Amino acid sequence: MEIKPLLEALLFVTEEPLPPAKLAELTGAEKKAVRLALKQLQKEYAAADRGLQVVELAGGFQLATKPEAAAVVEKLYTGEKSFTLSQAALETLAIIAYRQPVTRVEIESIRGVKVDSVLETLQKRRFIRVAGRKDAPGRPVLYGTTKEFLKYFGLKDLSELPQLASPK
Amino acid sequence: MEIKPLLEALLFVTEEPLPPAKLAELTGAEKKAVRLALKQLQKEYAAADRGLQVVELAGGFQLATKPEAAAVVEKLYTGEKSFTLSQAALETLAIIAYRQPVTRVEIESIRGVKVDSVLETLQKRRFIRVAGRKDAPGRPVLYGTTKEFLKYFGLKDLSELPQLASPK
Amino acid sequence: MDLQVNLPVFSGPFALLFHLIEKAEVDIYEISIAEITSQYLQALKEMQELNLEIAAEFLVMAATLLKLKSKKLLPETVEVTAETGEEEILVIDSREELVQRLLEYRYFRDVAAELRRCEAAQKRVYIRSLGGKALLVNPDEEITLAGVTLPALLEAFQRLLAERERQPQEIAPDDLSVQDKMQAILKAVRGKKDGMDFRELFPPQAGISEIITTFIALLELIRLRKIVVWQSGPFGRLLVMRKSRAERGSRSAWK
Repeated sequence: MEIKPLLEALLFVTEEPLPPAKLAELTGAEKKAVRLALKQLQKEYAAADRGLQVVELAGGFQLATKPEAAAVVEKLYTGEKSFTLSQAALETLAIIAYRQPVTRVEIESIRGVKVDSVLETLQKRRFIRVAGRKDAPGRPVLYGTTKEFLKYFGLKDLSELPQLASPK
Repeated sequence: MEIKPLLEALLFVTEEPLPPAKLAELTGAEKKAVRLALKQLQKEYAAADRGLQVVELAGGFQLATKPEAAAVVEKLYTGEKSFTLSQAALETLAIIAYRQPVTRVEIESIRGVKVDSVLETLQKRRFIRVAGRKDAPGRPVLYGTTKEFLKYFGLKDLSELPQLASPK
Repeated sequence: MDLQVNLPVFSGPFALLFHLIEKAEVDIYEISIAEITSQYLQALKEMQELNLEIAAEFLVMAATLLKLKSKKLLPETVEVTAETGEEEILVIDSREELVQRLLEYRYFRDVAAELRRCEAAQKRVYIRSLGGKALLVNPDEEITLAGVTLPALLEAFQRLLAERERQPQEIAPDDLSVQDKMQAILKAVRGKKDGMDFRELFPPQAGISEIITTFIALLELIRLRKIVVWQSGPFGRLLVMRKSRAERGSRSAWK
Protein backbone atom coordinates (compact mmCIF):
# COMPACT_ATOMS: atom_id res chain seq x y z
CA MET A 1 0.00 0.00 0.00
CA GLU A 2 1.13 3.53 -0.75
CA ILE A 3 1.82 5.90 2.07
CA LYS A 4 -1.30 8.07 1.66
CA PRO A 5 -3.87 5.28 2.22
CA LEU A 6 -1.82 4.06 5.19
CA LEU A 7 -1.92 7.53 6.71
CA GLU A 8 -5.65 7.71 6.05
CA ALA A 9 -6.16 4.46 7.98
CA LEU A 10 -4.00 5.68 10.86
CA LEU A 11 -5.71 9.07 11.11
CA PHE A 12 -8.99 7.17 11.15
CA VAL A 13 -8.29 4.75 13.98
CA THR A 14 -6.21 6.94 16.25
CA GLU A 15 -7.68 8.34 19.43
CA GLU A 16 -4.94 10.92 19.80
CA PRO A 17 -3.67 13.31 17.13
CA LEU A 18 -0.60 11.70 15.55
CA PRO A 19 2.49 13.87 14.97
CA PRO A 20 4.28 13.47 11.61
CA ALA A 21 7.28 11.87 13.32
CA LYS A 22 5.08 9.14 14.75
CA LEU A 23 3.38 8.63 11.38
CA ALA A 24 6.78 8.27 9.73
CA GLU A 25 7.81 5.72 12.33
CA LEU A 26 4.61 3.69 11.90
CA THR A 27 4.65 3.67 8.11
CA GLY A 28 8.39 3.42 7.73
CA ALA A 29 8.30 6.39 5.34
CA GLU A 30 10.39 9.56 5.29
CA LYS A 31 9.03 12.42 7.37
CA LYS A 32 9.07 14.59 4.27
CA ALA A 33 6.96 12.09 2.33
CA VAL A 34 4.57 11.92 5.27
CA ARG A 35 4.14 15.69 5.30
CA LEU A 36 3.49 15.71 1.59
CA ALA A 37 0.91 12.93 1.80
CA LEU A 38 -0.76 14.69 4.74
CA LYS A 39 -1.05 17.86 2.68
CA GLN A 40 -2.60 15.87 -0.14
CA LEU A 41 -5.07 14.13 2.18
CA GLN A 42 -5.99 17.42 3.78
CA LYS A 43 -6.70 18.89 0.37
CA GLU A 44 -8.78 15.93 -0.76
CA TYR A 45 -10.93 15.94 2.36
CA ALA A 46 -11.42 19.70 2.11
CA ALA A 47 -13.65 19.16 -0.95
CA ALA A 48 -17.25 20.20 -0.40
CA ASP A 49 -18.61 16.71 -1.03
CA ARG A 50 -16.64 15.23 1.86
CA GLY A 51 -18.06 14.96 5.37
CA LEU A 52 -14.73 14.51 7.10
CA GLN A 53 -11.61 16.63 7.50
CA VAL A 54 -7.99 16.17 8.46
CA VAL A 55 -7.53 18.30 11.55
CA GLU A 56 -4.26 19.42 13.08
CA LEU A 57 -4.53 19.42 16.85
CA ALA A 58 -1.86 19.78 19.51
CA GLY A 59 0.91 19.10 17.01
CA GLY A 60 -0.71 16.01 15.53
CA PHE A 61 -3.13 15.00 12.81
CA GLN A 62 -6.43 13.16 12.97
CA LEU A 63 -9.59 12.58 10.98
CA ALA A 64 -12.70 14.33 12.28
CA THR A 65 -16.15 15.23 11.07
CA LYS A 66 -16.75 18.61 9.47
CA PRO A 67 -18.71 21.15 11.52
CA GLU A 68 -21.44 21.17 8.87
CA ALA A 69 -22.24 17.57 9.76
CA ALA A 70 -22.55 18.30 13.47
CA ALA A 71 -26.34 18.46 13.54
CA VAL A 72 -26.69 15.00 12.02
CA VAL A 73 -23.89 13.47 14.10
CA GLU A 74 -25.44 14.88 17.25
CA LYS A 75 -28.68 13.10 16.44
CA LEU A 76 -26.73 9.87 16.65
CA TYR A 77 -25.02 10.88 19.87
CA THR A 78 -27.61 12.75 21.84
CA GLY A 79 -26.39 14.27 25.02
CA GLU A 80 -22.73 14.02 24.22
CA LYS A 81 -20.43 16.98 24.36
CA SER A 82 -22.82 18.76 26.70
CA PHE A 83 -19.93 19.68 28.94
CA THR A 84 -18.96 23.33 28.84
CA LEU A 85 -16.40 25.12 30.95
CA SER A 86 -17.60 27.67 33.49
CA GLN A 87 -16.74 31.32 33.03
CA ALA A 88 -14.41 31.12 36.04
CA ALA A 89 -12.59 28.14 34.52
CA LEU A 90 -12.34 29.85 31.16
CA GLU A 91 -10.89 33.06 32.62
CA THR A 92 -8.40 31.08 34.65
CA LEU A 93 -7.38 29.06 31.60
CA ALA A 94 -6.99 32.25 29.58
CA ILE A 95 -4.57 33.67 32.14
CA ILE A 96 -2.59 30.43 32.38
CA ALA A 97 -2.41 30.06 28.61
CA TYR A 98 -1.00 33.55 28.04
CA ARG A 99 1.09 33.97 31.16
CA GLN A 100 2.49 30.48 31.58
CA PRO A 101 4.31 29.46 33.61
CA VAL A 102 2.28 31.29 36.23
CA THR A 103 1.63 30.93 39.97
CA ARG A 104 -1.71 30.65 41.70
CA VAL A 105 -1.26 34.04 43.40
CA GLU A 106 -0.57 35.73 40.06
CA ILE A 107 -3.79 34.29 38.65
CA GLU A 108 -5.73 35.33 41.72
CA SER A 109 -4.48 38.89 41.57
CA ILE A 110 -5.71 39.22 37.99
CA ARG A 111 -9.07 37.59 38.53
CA GLY A 112 -9.59 39.12 41.97
CA VAL A 113 -10.75 35.83 43.46
CA LYS A 114 -9.38 32.66 44.95
CA VAL A 115 -8.79 29.99 42.34
CA ASP A 116 -7.85 26.91 44.40
CA SER A 117 -10.89 24.87 43.47
CA VAL A 118 -10.89 26.00 39.82
CA LEU A 119 -7.24 24.94 39.50
CA GLU A 120 -8.10 21.59 41.02
CA THR A 121 -10.90 21.04 38.51
CA LEU A 122 -8.73 22.09 35.58
CA GLN A 123 -5.98 19.77 36.72
CA LYS A 124 -8.44 16.90 37.03
CA ARG A 125 -9.67 17.58 33.51
CA ARG A 126 -5.98 17.62 32.53
CA PHE A 127 -6.24 21.06 30.94
CA ILE A 128 -3.37 22.32 33.08
CA ARG A 129 -0.34 20.81 34.71
CA VAL A 130 2.34 21.78 37.19
CA ALA A 131 5.14 23.15 35.05
CA GLY A 132 7.70 23.63 37.80
CA ARG A 133 8.30 25.88 40.78
CA LYS A 134 9.04 29.56 40.84
CA ASP A 135 12.41 30.65 42.14
CA ALA A 136 10.82 32.87 44.77
CA PRO A 137 10.07 32.74 48.50
CA GLY A 138 8.04 29.65 49.28
CA ARG A 139 8.89 28.23 45.85
CA PRO A 140 5.29 28.39 44.63
CA VAL A 141 4.03 25.96 42.01
CA LEU A 142 3.93 27.18 38.39
CA TYR A 143 1.07 26.18 36.11
CA GLY A 144 1.03 25.62 32.35
CA THR A 145 -1.45 24.33 29.80
CA THR A 146 -1.47 20.81 28.31
CA LYS A 147 -2.12 19.06 25.01
CA GLU A 148 -5.61 18.33 26.30
CA PHE A 149 -6.17 22.08 26.50
CA LEU A 150 -5.15 22.54 22.85
CA LYS A 151 -7.36 19.65 21.75
CA TYR A 152 -10.38 20.90 23.64
CA PHE A 153 -10.19 24.29 21.97
CA GLY A 154 -9.20 22.90 18.58
CA LEU A 155 -5.78 24.58 18.55
CA LYS A 156 -2.68 23.41 16.68
CA ASP A 157 -0.33 24.92 19.23
CA LEU A 158 -0.04 27.84 21.63
CA SER A 159 0.86 30.25 18.86
CA GLU A 160 -2.67 29.76 17.55
CA LEU A 161 -4.19 31.34 20.65
CA PRO A 162 -6.41 34.29 19.77
CA GLN A 163 -4.13 37.29 19.37
CA LEU A 164 -5.60 40.25 21.17
CA ALA A 165 -3.94 43.60 21.74
CA SER A 166 -2.00 43.35 25.00
CA PRO A 167 -3.49 45.11 27.98
CA LYS A 168 -2.22 48.69 27.90
CA MET B 1 -24.52 19.71 3.24
CA GLU B 2 -25.38 17.09 0.63
CA ILE B 3 -26.41 13.64 1.71
CA LYS B 4 -23.15 11.86 0.77
CA PRO B 5 -20.85 13.86 3.07
CA LEU B 6 -23.40 13.52 5.86
CA LEU B 7 -23.38 9.75 5.44
CA GLU B 8 -19.59 9.79 5.40
CA ALA B 9 -19.56 11.61 8.75
CA LEU B 10 -22.09 9.19 10.22
CA LEU B 11 -20.28 6.06 9.02
CA PHE B 12 -17.15 7.55 10.54
CA VAL B 13 -18.39 8.26 14.07
CA THR B 14 -20.73 5.33 14.54
CA GLU B 15 -19.80 2.48 16.85
CA GLU B 16 -22.36 0.14 15.32
CA PRO B 17 -23.04 -0.52 11.64
CA LEU B 18 -25.89 1.78 10.57
CA PRO B 19 -28.72 0.31 8.45
CA PRO B 20 -29.97 2.42 5.51
CA ALA B 21 -33.28 3.01 7.28
CA LYS B 22 -31.48 4.55 10.24
CA LEU B 23 -29.30 6.63 7.93
CA ALA B 24 -32.39 7.91 6.14
CA GLU B 25 -33.95 8.82 9.47
CA LEU B 26 -30.83 10.66 10.65
CA THR B 27 -30.27 12.62 7.46
CA GLY B 28 -33.93 13.14 6.64
CA ALA B 29 -33.31 11.80 3.14
CA GLU B 30 -35.20 9.16 1.15
CA LYS B 31 -34.04 5.61 1.69
CA LYS B 32 -33.47 5.31 -2.02
CA ALA B 33 -31.23 8.36 -2.06
CA VAL B 34 -29.34 6.93 0.91
CA ARG B 35 -28.73 3.66 -0.90
CA LEU B 36 -27.50 5.51 -3.94
CA ALA B 37 -25.13 7.70 -1.94
CA LEU B 38 -23.86 4.64 -0.06
CA LYS B 39 -23.06 2.94 -3.36
CA GLN B 40 -21.22 6.03 -4.48
CA LEU B 41 -19.23 6.25 -1.24
CA GLN B 42 -18.41 2.57 -1.39
CA LYS B 43 -17.10 3.01 -4.92
CA GLU B 44 -15.00 6.03 -4.01
CA TYR B 45 -13.40 4.33 -1.03
CA ALA B 46 -12.71 1.21 -3.04
CA ALA B 47 -10.04 3.12 -5.00
CA ALA B 48 -6.54 1.78 -4.49
CA ASP B 49 -5.26 5.04 -3.04
CA ARG B 50 -7.73 4.95 -0.15
CA GLY B 51 -6.91 3.36 3.19
CA LEU B 52 -10.51 3.02 4.32
CA GLN B 53 -13.53 1.16 3.07
CA VAL B 54 -17.27 1.23 3.49
CA VAL B 55 -18.17 -2.15 4.90
CA GLU B 56 -21.56 -3.76 5.17
CA LEU B 57 -21.89 -5.67 8.39
CA ALA B 58 -24.99 -7.23 9.85
CA GLY B 59 -27.25 -5.22 7.59
CA GLY B 60 -25.57 -1.93 8.40
CA PHE B 61 -22.79 0.24 7.04
CA GLN B 62 -19.67 1.56 8.66
CA LEU B 63 -16.26 2.94 7.74
CA ALA B 64 -13.34 0.66 8.46
CA THR B 65 -9.68 0.36 7.59
CA LYS B 66 -8.72 -1.79 4.64
CA PRO B 67 -7.02 -5.10 5.42
CA GLU B 68 -3.86 -3.92 3.67
CA ALA B 69 -3.45 -1.26 6.35
CA ALA B 70 -3.92 -3.70 9.22
CA ALA B 71 -0.23 -4.21 9.95
CA VAL B 72 0.35 -0.46 10.35
CA VAL B 73 -2.80 0.02 12.40
CA GLU B 74 -1.80 -2.78 14.72
CA LYS B 75 1.60 -1.22 15.22
CA LEU B 76 -0.17 1.85 16.55
CA TYR B 77 -2.17 -0.21 18.97
CA THR B 78 0.43 -2.55 20.31
CA GLY B 79 2.65 0.48 20.81
CA GLU B 80 5.62 -1.78 20.23
CA LYS B 81 7.86 -0.56 17.47
CA SER B 82 9.01 -3.90 16.22
CA PHE B 83 8.21 -6.20 19.03
CA THR B 84 8.56 -9.82 18.13
CA LEU B 85 8.60 -12.72 20.47
CA SER B 86 11.77 -14.72 20.74
CA GLN B 87 11.84 -18.21 19.38
CA ALA B 88 11.89 -19.62 22.90
CA ALA B 89 8.94 -17.48 23.92
CA LEU B 90 6.91 -18.48 20.88
CA GLU B 91 7.49 -22.19 21.44
CA THR B 92 6.58 -21.94 25.06
CA LEU B 93 3.51 -19.96 24.18
CA ALA B 94 2.38 -22.56 21.68
CA ILE B 95 2.67 -25.30 24.24
CA ILE B 96 0.73 -23.31 26.79
CA ALA B 97 -1.91 -22.33 24.24
CA TYR B 98 -2.95 -25.80 23.36
CA ARG B 99 -2.05 -27.69 26.52
CA GLN B 100 -3.42 -25.25 29.06
CA PRO B 101 -3.55 -25.44 31.95
CA VAL B 102 0.00 -26.66 32.03
CA THR B 103 2.84 -26.73 34.54
CA ARG B 104 6.36 -25.46 34.05
CA VAL B 105 7.77 -28.97 34.27
CA GLU B 106 5.44 -30.19 31.54
CA ILE B 107 6.54 -27.37 29.27
CA GLU B 108 10.16 -28.08 30.00
CA SER B 109 9.76 -31.75 29.22
CA ILE B 110 8.45 -30.89 25.76
CA ARG B 111 10.93 -28.15 25.01
CA GLY B 112 13.86 -29.89 26.65
CA VAL B 113 15.12 -26.71 28.26
CA LYS B 114 14.46 -24.63 31.34
CA VAL B 115 11.72 -22.07 30.80
CA ASP B 116 11.77 -20.04 34.04
CA SER B 117 12.89 -16.80 32.47
CA VAL B 118 10.72 -17.25 29.38
CA LEU B 119 7.67 -17.74 31.58
CA GLU B 120 8.58 -14.62 33.48
CA THR B 121 8.83 -12.62 30.25
CA LEU B 122 5.54 -13.98 28.95
CA GLN B 123 3.86 -13.15 32.22
CA LYS B 124 5.26 -9.64 32.14
CA ARG B 125 3.95 -9.21 28.60
CA ARG B 126 0.67 -10.59 29.95
CA PHE B 127 0.51 -13.32 27.33
CA ILE B 128 0.13 -15.94 30.03
CA ARG B 129 -1.24 -16.03 33.52
CA VAL B 130 -1.32 -18.36 36.47
CA ALA B 131 -4.46 -20.39 35.95
CA GLY B 132 -4.39 -22.34 39.19
CA ARG B 133 -2.40 -25.08 40.83
CA LYS B 134 -2.12 -28.69 39.85
CA ASP B 135 -3.44 -31.28 42.24
CA ALA B 136 -0.10 -33.05 42.40
CA PRO B 137 2.89 -33.27 44.74
CA GLY B 138 4.21 -29.79 45.39
CA ARG B 139 1.03 -28.33 43.89
CA PRO B 140 2.87 -26.75 40.93
CA VAL B 141 1.52 -23.63 39.31
CA LEU B 142 -0.56 -24.08 36.14
CA TYR B 143 -0.27 -21.63 33.26
CA GLY B 144 -2.86 -20.49 30.73
CA THR B 145 -3.03 -17.92 27.96
CA THR B 146 -4.67 -14.51 28.20
CA LYS B 147 -6.69 -12.10 26.08
CA GLU B 148 -3.43 -10.38 25.30
CA PHE B 149 -2.27 -13.56 23.62
CA LEU B 150 -5.36 -13.68 21.42
CA LYS B 151 -4.99 -10.05 20.50
CA TYR B 152 -1.39 -10.51 19.51
CA PHE B 153 -2.37 -13.25 17.10
CA GLY B 154 -5.37 -11.29 15.87
CA LEU B 155 -7.92 -13.66 17.34
CA LYS B 156 -11.29 -12.69 18.68
CA ASP B 157 -11.58 -13.85 22.24
CA LEU B 158 -10.64 -16.45 24.78
CA SER B 159 -13.88 -18.34 24.41
CA GLU B 160 -12.72 -19.34 20.96
CA LEU B 161 -10.00 -21.41 22.52
CA PRO B 162 -11.19 -24.99 22.93
CA GLN B 163 -11.01 -26.59 26.32
CA LEU B 164 -8.29 -29.00 25.38
CA ALA B 165 -8.13 -32.10 27.46
CA SER B 166 -4.72 -32.80 28.92
CA PRO B 167 -2.69 -35.08 26.66
CA LYS B 168 -2.48 -38.80 27.22
CA MET C 1 -38.98 34.83 44.17
CA ASP C 2 -38.60 36.77 40.99
CA LEU C 3 -36.33 34.78 38.73
CA GLN C 4 -35.80 37.72 36.42
CA VAL C 5 -32.39 38.35 37.89
CA ASN C 6 -30.64 40.97 35.86
CA LEU C 7 -27.42 40.24 37.67
CA PRO C 8 -25.66 37.35 36.03
CA VAL C 9 -23.40 35.19 38.11
CA PHE C 10 -20.14 37.06 38.27
CA SER C 11 -16.89 35.19 38.14
CA GLY C 12 -15.31 37.75 40.48
CA PRO C 13 -15.43 41.32 41.75
CA PHE C 14 -13.72 42.66 38.62
CA ALA C 15 -16.38 41.03 36.50
CA LEU C 16 -19.06 42.76 38.55
CA LEU C 17 -17.25 46.09 38.34
CA PHE C 18 -17.09 45.75 34.57
CA HIS C 19 -20.72 44.95 34.38
CA LEU C 20 -21.48 48.19 36.24
CA ILE C 21 -19.09 50.29 34.17
CA GLU C 22 -20.53 48.95 30.95
CA LYS C 23 -24.07 49.45 32.19
CA ALA C 24 -23.30 53.06 33.07
CA GLU C 25 -21.59 53.49 29.71
CA VAL C 26 -18.63 55.16 31.33
CA ASP C 27 -15.19 55.10 29.79
CA ILE C 28 -12.98 53.02 31.98
CA TYR C 29 -10.43 55.83 32.30
CA GLU C 30 -13.15 58.22 33.41
CA ILE C 31 -14.66 56.25 36.25
CA SER C 32 -15.50 58.09 39.39
CA ILE C 33 -14.59 56.18 42.51
CA ALA C 34 -17.54 57.64 44.39
CA GLU C 35 -20.04 56.58 41.76
CA ILE C 36 -18.65 53.15 41.09
CA THR C 37 -18.51 52.51 44.83
CA SER C 38 -22.13 53.32 45.40
CA GLN C 39 -23.18 51.25 42.39
CA TYR C 40 -21.07 48.36 43.56
CA LEU C 41 -22.55 48.46 47.04
CA GLN C 42 -26.02 48.66 45.55
CA ALA C 43 -25.33 45.57 43.44
CA LEU C 44 -24.10 43.66 46.46
CA LYS C 45 -27.29 44.62 48.27
CA GLU C 46 -29.36 43.29 45.40
CA MET C 47 -27.40 40.09 45.35
CA GLN C 48 -28.02 39.72 49.07
CA GLU C 49 -31.73 40.28 48.60
CA LEU C 50 -31.75 37.58 45.96
CA ASN C 51 -30.08 35.28 48.43
CA LEU C 52 -27.15 34.84 46.05
CA GLU C 53 -24.09 33.55 47.72
CA ILE C 54 -21.54 36.32 47.82
CA ALA C 55 -17.94 35.22 47.87
CA ALA C 56 -15.65 36.92 50.38
CA GLU C 57 -13.70 38.60 47.60
CA PHE C 58 -16.72 40.68 46.63
CA LEU C 59 -16.80 42.12 50.14
CA VAL C 60 -13.07 42.74 50.10
CA MET C 61 -13.53 44.70 46.91
CA ALA C 62 -16.25 46.73 48.60
CA ALA C 63 -13.87 47.55 51.42
CA THR C 64 -11.16 48.41 48.93
CA LEU C 65 -13.45 50.77 47.06
CA LEU C 66 -14.53 52.42 50.30
CA LYS C 67 -10.91 52.82 51.23
CA LEU C 68 -10.13 54.48 47.93
CA LYS C 69 -13.14 56.73 48.29
CA SER C 70 -12.29 57.83 51.82
CA LYS C 71 -8.68 58.34 50.85
CA LYS C 72 -9.87 60.80 48.28
CA LEU C 73 -11.82 62.73 50.88
CA LEU C 74 -8.97 62.85 53.33
CA PRO C 75 -5.79 64.88 53.08
CA GLU C 76 -3.02 62.96 51.32
CA THR C 77 -0.97 62.65 54.46
CA VAL C 78 -3.53 60.70 56.42
CA GLU C 79 -2.82 57.01 56.29
CA VAL C 80 -5.94 54.97 55.75
CA THR C 81 -5.89 51.55 57.25
CA ALA C 82 -8.80 49.63 55.92
CA GLU C 83 -7.74 46.35 57.36
CA THR C 84 -9.45 43.61 55.44
CA GLY C 85 -7.73 40.64 56.90
CA GLU C 86 -7.80 39.12 53.43
CA GLU C 87 -4.86 38.07 51.39
CA GLU C 88 -3.13 40.45 49.07
CA ILE C 89 -5.26 39.61 46.09
CA LEU C 90 -7.03 42.92 46.10
CA VAL C 91 -4.54 45.39 47.47
CA ILE C 92 -5.26 48.46 45.41
CA ASP C 93 -3.93 51.78 46.57
CA SER C 94 -5.10 54.30 44.02
CA ARG C 95 -7.67 54.99 41.38
CA GLU C 96 -4.97 54.59 38.73
CA GLU C 97 -4.10 51.20 40.05
CA LEU C 98 -7.74 50.17 40.02
CA VAL C 99 -8.02 51.23 36.39
CA GLN C 100 -4.86 49.31 35.59
CA ARG C 101 -6.17 46.16 37.24
CA LEU C 102 -9.49 46.51 35.49
CA LEU C 103 -7.77 46.80 32.12
CA GLU C 104 -5.70 43.74 32.79
CA TYR C 105 -8.75 41.81 33.85
CA ARG C 106 -10.65 42.97 30.77
CA TYR C 107 -7.91 41.64 28.54
CA PHE C 108 -8.24 38.16 29.94
CA ARG C 109 -12.00 38.37 29.99
CA ASP C 110 -11.83 39.05 26.24
CA VAL C 111 -9.41 36.15 25.75
CA ALA C 112 -11.84 33.94 27.66
CA ALA C 113 -14.59 35.04 25.26
CA GLU C 114 -12.37 34.05 22.33
CA LEU C 115 -11.72 30.68 23.94
CA ARG C 116 -15.46 30.30 24.38
CA ARG C 117 -15.81 30.71 20.62
CA CYS C 118 -13.09 28.08 20.03
CA GLU C 119 -14.87 25.77 22.45
CA ALA C 120 -18.15 26.15 20.58
CA ALA C 121 -16.49 25.54 17.20
CA GLN C 122 -14.66 22.46 18.42
CA LYS C 123 -17.87 21.06 19.86
CA ARG C 124 -19.13 20.70 16.32
CA VAL C 125 -16.21 18.49 15.35
CA TYR C 126 -16.29 14.83 16.22
CA ILE C 127 -13.50 12.28 16.27
CA ARG C 128 -13.87 8.56 16.60
CA SER C 129 -13.31 7.35 20.10
CA LEU C 130 -13.83 3.65 19.93
CA GLY C 131 -10.66 2.76 21.75
CA GLY C 132 -9.50 -0.79 21.33
CA LYS C 133 -12.48 -1.57 19.14
CA ALA C 134 -10.63 0.11 16.33
CA LEU C 135 -8.55 -3.04 16.10
CA LEU C 136 -11.58 -4.99 15.05
CA VAL C 137 -12.67 -2.63 12.32
CA ASN C 138 -11.26 -5.04 9.83
CA PRO C 139 -14.29 -7.13 8.92
CA ASP C 140 -12.02 -9.51 7.07
CA GLU C 141 -10.65 -10.59 10.40
CA GLU C 142 -13.05 -13.48 10.60
CA ILE C 143 -12.62 -14.34 6.99
CA THR C 144 -8.87 -14.44 7.41
CA LEU C 145 -9.28 -17.22 9.89
CA ALA C 146 -12.55 -18.25 8.43
CA GLY C 147 -13.47 -21.35 6.88
CA VAL C 148 -11.31 -22.28 9.81
CA THR C 149 -11.86 -21.26 13.37
CA LEU C 150 -8.99 -21.11 15.79
CA PRO C 151 -10.28 -24.14 17.67
CA ALA C 152 -10.26 -26.15 14.46
CA LEU C 153 -6.73 -25.08 13.76
CA LEU C 154 -5.56 -25.86 17.25
CA GLU C 155 -7.27 -29.23 17.19
CA ALA C 156 -5.57 -30.11 13.95
CA PHE C 157 -2.31 -29.10 15.51
CA GLN C 158 -3.03 -31.08 18.64
CA ARG C 159 -3.83 -34.21 16.62
CA LEU C 160 -0.64 -33.79 14.67
CA LEU C 161 1.40 -33.32 17.80
CA ALA C 162 -0.18 -36.31 19.53
CA GLU C 163 0.60 -38.46 16.49
CA ARG C 164 4.18 -37.37 16.32
CA GLU C 165 4.72 -37.65 20.03
CA ARG C 166 4.11 -41.35 19.75
CA GLN C 167 6.84 -41.61 17.18
CA PRO C 168 10.44 -42.02 18.30
CA GLN C 169 11.96 -38.68 19.23
CA GLU C 170 14.99 -37.36 17.49
CA ILE C 171 17.22 -34.50 18.40
CA ALA C 172 15.76 -31.48 16.74
CA PRO C 173 18.16 -28.92 15.38
CA ASP C 174 17.97 -25.91 17.65
CA ASP C 175 18.79 -23.31 15.06
CA LEU C 176 15.37 -23.36 13.41
CA SER C 177 13.85 -19.94 13.83
CA VAL C 178 10.26 -18.87 13.39
CA GLN C 179 11.45 -16.34 10.84
CA ASP C 180 13.02 -19.13 8.76
CA LYS C 181 9.89 -21.19 9.00
CA MET C 182 7.74 -18.26 7.94
CA GLN C 183 9.86 -17.87 4.84
CA ALA C 184 9.69 -21.60 4.21
CA ILE C 185 5.91 -21.66 4.45
CA LEU C 186 5.53 -18.68 2.13
CA LYS C 187 7.81 -20.38 -0.34
CA ALA C 188 5.90 -23.64 -0.03
CA VAL C 189 2.51 -22.09 -0.73
CA ARG C 190 3.77 -19.88 -3.54
CA GLY C 191 2.26 -20.87 -6.84
CA LYS C 192 -0.11 -23.34 -5.25
CA LYS C 193 -3.32 -22.00 -6.69
CA ASP C 194 -5.64 -24.10 -4.57
CA GLY C 195 -3.55 -23.92 -1.46
CA MET C 196 -1.69 -26.72 0.22
CA ASP C 197 -2.70 -29.18 2.85
CA PHE C 198 -2.02 -28.01 6.38
CA ARG C 199 -0.35 -31.36 7.17
CA GLU C 200 2.08 -31.01 4.30
CA LEU C 201 3.70 -28.20 6.21
CA PHE C 202 4.88 -30.68 8.79
CA PRO C 203 7.26 -33.19 7.25
CA PRO C 204 7.11 -36.67 8.80
CA GLN C 205 10.65 -36.45 10.05
CA ALA C 206 9.99 -33.23 11.91
CA GLY C 207 10.48 -33.31 15.66
CA ILE C 208 8.25 -31.70 18.26
CA SER C 209 10.33 -28.56 18.35
CA GLU C 210 10.10 -28.10 14.62
CA ILE C 211 6.35 -28.76 14.60
CA ILE C 212 5.80 -26.14 17.23
CA THR C 213 8.04 -23.69 15.41
CA THR C 214 6.15 -24.30 12.19
CA PHE C 215 2.82 -23.86 13.88
CA ILE C 216 3.89 -20.58 15.46
CA ALA C 217 5.20 -19.43 12.09
CA LEU C 218 1.80 -20.25 10.65
CA LEU C 219 0.04 -18.21 13.33
CA GLU C 220 2.43 -15.34 12.71
CA LEU C 221 1.67 -15.40 9.00
CA ILE C 222 -2.05 -15.42 9.68
CA ARG C 223 -1.59 -12.52 12.06
CA LEU C 224 0.38 -10.60 9.47
CA ARG C 225 -2.32 -11.48 6.95
CA LYS C 226 0.18 -13.07 4.60
CA ILE C 227 -1.72 -16.31 4.45
CA VAL C 228 -5.15 -17.64 5.16
CA VAL C 229 -6.25 -21.08 6.23
CA TRP C 230 -9.45 -22.46 4.80
CA GLN C 231 -11.37 -25.59 5.45
CA SER C 232 -13.05 -27.32 2.54
CA GLY C 233 -16.29 -28.22 4.23
CA PRO C 234 -17.06 -28.85 7.89
CA PHE C 235 -14.70 -31.81 8.25
CA GLY C 236 -12.57 -31.25 5.22
CA ARG C 237 -8.87 -30.71 4.87
CA LEU C 238 -7.27 -27.52 6.12
CA LEU C 239 -5.89 -25.56 3.22
CA VAL C 240 -3.16 -22.96 3.58
CA MET C 241 -2.85 -20.33 0.89
CA ARG C 242 -1.39 -16.95 0.23
CA LYS C 243 -3.56 -14.04 1.24
CA SER C 244 -3.39 -12.18 -2.05
CA ARG C 245 -4.62 -15.19 -4.00
CA ALA C 246 -7.33 -15.85 -1.47
CA GLU C 247 -8.49 -12.23 -1.81
CA ARG C 248 -9.04 -12.71 -5.50
CA GLY C 249 -10.94 -15.94 -4.99
CA SER C 250 -14.66 -15.92 -4.50
CA ARG C 251 -14.79 -15.19 -0.84
CA SER C 252 -18.49 -15.69 -0.39
CA ALA C 253 -18.19 -19.32 -1.41
CA TRP C 254 -16.36 -19.94 1.82
CA LYS C 255 -18.70 -18.15 4.14
